[in-house]
Amino acid sequence: MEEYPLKQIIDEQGNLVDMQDRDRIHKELVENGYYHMYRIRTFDKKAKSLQRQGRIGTYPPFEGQEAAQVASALALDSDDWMFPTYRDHGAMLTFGADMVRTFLYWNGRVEGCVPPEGKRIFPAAVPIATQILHAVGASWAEKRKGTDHIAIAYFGDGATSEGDFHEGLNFAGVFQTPTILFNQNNGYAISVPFERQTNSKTIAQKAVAYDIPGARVDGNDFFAVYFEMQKAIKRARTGGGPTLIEAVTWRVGAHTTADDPTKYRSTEIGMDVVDPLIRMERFMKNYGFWDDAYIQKTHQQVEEEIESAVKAMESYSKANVEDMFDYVFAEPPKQLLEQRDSYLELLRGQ
Amino acid sequence: MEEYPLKQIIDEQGNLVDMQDRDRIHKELVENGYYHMYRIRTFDKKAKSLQRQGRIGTYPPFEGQEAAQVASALALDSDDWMFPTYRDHGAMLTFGADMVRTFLYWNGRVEGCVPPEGKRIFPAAVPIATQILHAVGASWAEKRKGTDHIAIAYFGDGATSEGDFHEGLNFAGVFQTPTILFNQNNGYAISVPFERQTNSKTIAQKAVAYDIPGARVDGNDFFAVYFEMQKAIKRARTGGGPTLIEAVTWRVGAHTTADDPTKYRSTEIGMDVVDPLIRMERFMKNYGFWDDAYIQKTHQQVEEEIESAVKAMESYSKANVEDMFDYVFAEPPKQLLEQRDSYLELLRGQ
Amino acid sequence: MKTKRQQSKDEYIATKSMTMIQAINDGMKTVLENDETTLILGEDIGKNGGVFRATDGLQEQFGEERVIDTPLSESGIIGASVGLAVNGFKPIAEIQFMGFIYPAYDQIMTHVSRIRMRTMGRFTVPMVIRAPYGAGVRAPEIHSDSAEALFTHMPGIKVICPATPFDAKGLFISAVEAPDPVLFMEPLHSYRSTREEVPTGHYTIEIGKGKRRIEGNDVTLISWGAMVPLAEKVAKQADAKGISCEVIDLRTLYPIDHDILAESVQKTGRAVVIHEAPRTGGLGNDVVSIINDTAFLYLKAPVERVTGFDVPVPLSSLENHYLPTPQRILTAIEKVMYF
Amino acid sequence: MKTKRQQSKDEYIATKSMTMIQAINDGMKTVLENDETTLILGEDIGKNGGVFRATDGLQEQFGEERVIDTPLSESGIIGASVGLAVNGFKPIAEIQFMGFIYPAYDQIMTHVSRIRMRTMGRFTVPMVIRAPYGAGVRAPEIHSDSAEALFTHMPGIKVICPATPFDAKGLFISAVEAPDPVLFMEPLHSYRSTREEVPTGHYTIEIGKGKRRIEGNDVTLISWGAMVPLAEKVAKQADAKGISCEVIDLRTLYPIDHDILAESVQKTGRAVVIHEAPRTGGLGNDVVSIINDTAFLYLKAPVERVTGFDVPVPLSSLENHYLPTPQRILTAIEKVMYF
Ligand SMILES: Cc1ncc(C[n+]2csc(CCOP(=O)(O)OP(=O)(O)O)c2C)c(N)n1
Ligand SMILES: Cc1ncc(C[n+]2csc(CCOP(=O)(O)OP(=O)(O)O)c2C)c(N)n1
Ligand SMILES: [Mg+2]
Ligand SMILES: [Mg+2]
Repeated sequence: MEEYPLKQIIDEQGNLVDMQDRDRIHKELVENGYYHMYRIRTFDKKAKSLQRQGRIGTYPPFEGQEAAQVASALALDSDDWMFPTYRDHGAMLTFGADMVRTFLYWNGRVEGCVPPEGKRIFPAAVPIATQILHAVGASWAEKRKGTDHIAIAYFGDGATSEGDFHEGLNFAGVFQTPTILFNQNNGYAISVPFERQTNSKTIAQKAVAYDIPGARVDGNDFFAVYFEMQKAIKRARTGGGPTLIEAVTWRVGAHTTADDPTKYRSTEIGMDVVDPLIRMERFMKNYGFWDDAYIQKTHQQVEEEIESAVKAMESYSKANVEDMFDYVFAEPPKQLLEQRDSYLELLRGQ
Repeated sequence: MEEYPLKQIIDEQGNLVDMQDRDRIHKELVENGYYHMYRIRTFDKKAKSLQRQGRIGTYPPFEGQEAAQVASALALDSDDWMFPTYRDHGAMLTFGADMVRTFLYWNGRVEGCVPPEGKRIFPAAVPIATQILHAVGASWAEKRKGTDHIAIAYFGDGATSEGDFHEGLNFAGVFQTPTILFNQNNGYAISVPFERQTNSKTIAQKAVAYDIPGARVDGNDFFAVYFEMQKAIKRARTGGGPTLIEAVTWRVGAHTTADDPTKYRSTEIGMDVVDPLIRMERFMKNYGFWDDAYIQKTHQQVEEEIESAVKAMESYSKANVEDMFDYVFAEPPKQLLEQRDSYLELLRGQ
Repeated sequence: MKTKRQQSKDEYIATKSMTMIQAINDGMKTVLENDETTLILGEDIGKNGGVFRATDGLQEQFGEERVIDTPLSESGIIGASVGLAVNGFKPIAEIQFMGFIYPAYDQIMTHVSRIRMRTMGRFTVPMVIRAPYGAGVRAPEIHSDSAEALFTHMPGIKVICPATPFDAKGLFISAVEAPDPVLFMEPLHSYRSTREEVPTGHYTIEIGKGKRRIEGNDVTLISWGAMVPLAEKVAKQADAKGISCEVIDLRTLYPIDHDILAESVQKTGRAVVIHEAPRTGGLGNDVVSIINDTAFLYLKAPVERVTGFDVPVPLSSLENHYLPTPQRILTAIEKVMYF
Repeated sequence: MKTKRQQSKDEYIATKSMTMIQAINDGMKTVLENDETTLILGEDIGKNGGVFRATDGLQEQFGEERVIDTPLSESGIIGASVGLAVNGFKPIAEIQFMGFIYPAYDQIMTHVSRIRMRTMGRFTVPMVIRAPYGAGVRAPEIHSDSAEALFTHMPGIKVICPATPFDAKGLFISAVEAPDPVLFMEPLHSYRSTREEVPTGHYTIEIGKGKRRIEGNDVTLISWGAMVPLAEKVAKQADAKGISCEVIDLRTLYPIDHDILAESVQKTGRAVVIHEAPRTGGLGNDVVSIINDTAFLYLKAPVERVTGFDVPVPLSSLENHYLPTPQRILTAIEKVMYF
């Protein structure tokens, strides 16, 4: 649909598509963007390697989606709400999630669902598309309180086939909630390519069904995502309601470490997609933002952070059996306490 | 949206909007349309009066929606499939449902769910929007069998807010099923007006989300509905996939006989809507189709049919307790047979 | 936003004769007045006041911001309520009939009931889901389901089902004030069947406590919701035959009050459970288990269950055959008496 | 379209050593070959062969028209299957994990299970819904639910849960050939845990019949799916302690085989039910009721239940604490022995 052209700020060679945008791009933004993309890329690599070594469980890599995740997260304010999926720990880390806990989550630890105090980051939604409604509800609450905080819901291309996607966008439209409906169209839902997920050529055009603004951006272009987010956020904060953003990106690797993509896509597919970090690097070099010293420092700092997070994860206290019982209710039923106590007693007797 | 203008063939005065359409309108179609509209209108009146007298249960009238229901049903072939809601017994009767059984349904009799042998009419869906997927599945089956039969799903404006509406249209789009997605936008979902049901100005535009054809027609214009249906059906039969049709109409009365619309809408609202039967009558008179003798005969015939159907309904054999048990499974579990037998024994003992 | 519920807590200022639906309406009014974080949302609950008039007058009094007509979208209602609840509001969501709760099942099962546990209490979603349930008013298909067992088997949500106007209001207010999500089932058959004196102010009834409605020695009848008046009626009939029945109203279906069951069945040695939902998988089986666990040595006969049959609720012409009847209950009572 | 299943019916031509997942794959191959109305649909079941490889190779062999990748849409899969089934096809729908069946709950509850009854048999929707279930493989959240009790409480659908490769294939073929809808639960924990000789041709196992896996005299252990090997293991441990356990595998969860339970518990006088799902509302309660109904006078001790706790399945680091353990089962066995 010509109504939803793919928006770009920089092309794949890292050149500005429109030189007028040069002024909008400041050093701080560039360095911040590069830093976070490099950071979560390194995290992702580490997580994959830990998984291979059996040091964490099944893990869903986000390689290739760093620009979309970092730019969208950086555009938020710290009081905003984030409702991620299982693949959005890149966005979560950028927005302030704890790295140790993020590793813990992928090691089957419930502590990984708990954000740092004050951070409004929901635990990753596993049932597809369900979190969209939570974001709508939470941002509706902000509107009712009269704040200008917003909520962002992350979801994939596959998620757009679920009923909750539709009910969420419809609610957002009807109640004009300050919600960013942020889609990462990474081309696949496990093995199903986007062309088979829906008959529509774009996800952005689905906004028409709810008469809400929709936009389609190059999700591997950090700046395109960032500026489109800014626009949508501004609209949301000023009473303009929700926006659907389709960030067209690419899942470079497997769906999860348990998945074997060679079963369903040839290795050539996607070879032409330019890595969002390389694109950023090219841009930085093209426009004088590349500073070897800064880069080196950044890399080193990130590596240290990650190593120490892995250490902390691995020396974390053992999973606490009582946690399984103690957080189900604020006012637990007597029978549940009995189940707990008799099980703990049994364990102690061992 | 200008892409989805309201299509009309005749205006409210019964005049052709475009004289070129004159040739498409033949006596048989006009008389058939009038006959069925009058027939189901009379049925509807009778049902309301029976309900008031306590001779049937709660009843959802369709007054005002006769043109949409009759024209859509008449456009079908007898081998096509119909998936109606609780308010579409007008369409069902037109398509060949049994009148006695239709009354029985509204008297709480399961026999009312059973169509005449060979008629592919599903029982009315009560859970909103669920039947859309059934129509998609049944028409998909026709496509797989290589026939040119199609399926029509009826649903209201409120239904478009449910997840199943979305999942149904998405499936229809992906598998290009020969399905007519026939929406009667009658302005209300019980008490909720269309403007509060969704933020989109039309329902037709929701087709964009699935890249399937959408059309918006004056649902009180028998010919507009009929010709749009023909177009969509032809497309479906020839491999062109599904079509979403929004027939803009008006619920003249209460949601059901248990509903009191004065609670939520002023009596003036909708006063300006011209009754679809009057509109047809005007057209017939304007263009020489009105034949007093035919009309009188039709009226008399309809009244007789309905009186005799009411009699048959009221003298129908008593509800059979065994039916409650005997149709749950083809191969009923022993325990269910035991429940059945001991209850029947208890009844006999009374 | 502040809660001013303390102010009026448990001041039984005055009572009024109310039906159950009036008591529930009054309960909503009370919480809307006392706690400005509460809001009501659902289909047709605003202008229309609900298809049963449960929310009658509330939008007028509290405005469209607090009594909100939603689109026709059950998953939407519950999913949005999760977001509202996690962000400081206390949603009271109406599902028009319990048979229409199924589209929201995923949201309730995977989020409403799990968010506290998943986040170790960091995020919580206290909310009340109101749902009229049950057969016997000649409603159309699907409108008459009794789906309690689908929720009592869902760790993380409590389930309440009152039988009288007084209990309905008191338990409703407790549900709203509870820190945990609550499914509040309303026996629509009992909405207008009786009246009772109900305090007009604020009062609560403890969640998780059953109530002995009739004292007796020979057989314990256990039921909830619309089956309670039926059990009471049959208890009187049995009395006339010389069988003394104790009638227990569970009131809370999760967690069930084990103590009241244990105490009663240890006394009577005989029990009959009565519920509307189908027998297989019905909550009656849980009651049998509780009795097995707590009164095994006292039992003089196998526990009997009188329930809906293992069929979907039939269309209305047969619904009275689906529902437990006095005769079936009496037969069961005699069976346990003369085992 | 014709069914040519007769042709090969119950010819045990040859057997092959198979895991459960291979047996299920082979079962699908068998029905796709024998009955051209069958088709398979679900998420990632085509090219990918399913996330567990259950449908591996099937799309290659039978084409995209019969082995169909659908959009990510569980209600869509089941709702479309209703339409396919009513119009001559026999859908075998895969729900990727049982924890993702909830969005389709409405379609199953209000249509799949009711259409035959509502239309007095005019329209029927025979179909099989396959769903891997259960904990113990360190899967992410929601992937490990055991939701059988939500379906055994749903009149109009049968529920099967095999424990071995041989039973899996035979019961699967029976499910496909059944005129009624069937939920076919697959214990994902057992997919590859053992091998067994499985006939390569067509064979069936009667739905609704349990199986005695170990004969014993003192205590009856009742379980299904992934808990059966655990029960067998503990039975051996108990044997070493001088307690003789009979192990019953229910295999069909609706309808449950009352006779096998009655016979066994009348003999042993003691029973322990073992299942993964939470205790409250779990199918274990139905088993207690059946024993209450059929073996009351034989019971020497209250029936014990060893189940998942009344909490959502925890994240994987604690899932082994959630699941029944040999120790918990042994404790229960000793409890009923020395009551
Ligand atoms: C309701 C539900 N159904 C199925 C699944 C299994 N599943 C996990 S991820 C996934 C694909 C999601 O694709 P998409 O939305 O494009 O997100 P991506 O994984 O590409 O980030 C599926 C089918 C699930 N988690 N929830
Ligand atoms: C899933 C579900 N939720 C709620 C209801 C209750 N209900 C019955 S009809 C109706 C309104 C339907 O409105 P619309 O789709 O516009 O159809 P109309 O009644 O106007 O023909 C509602 C809410 C239902 N039947 N099913
Ligand atoms: Mg994707
Ligand atoms: Mg309507």
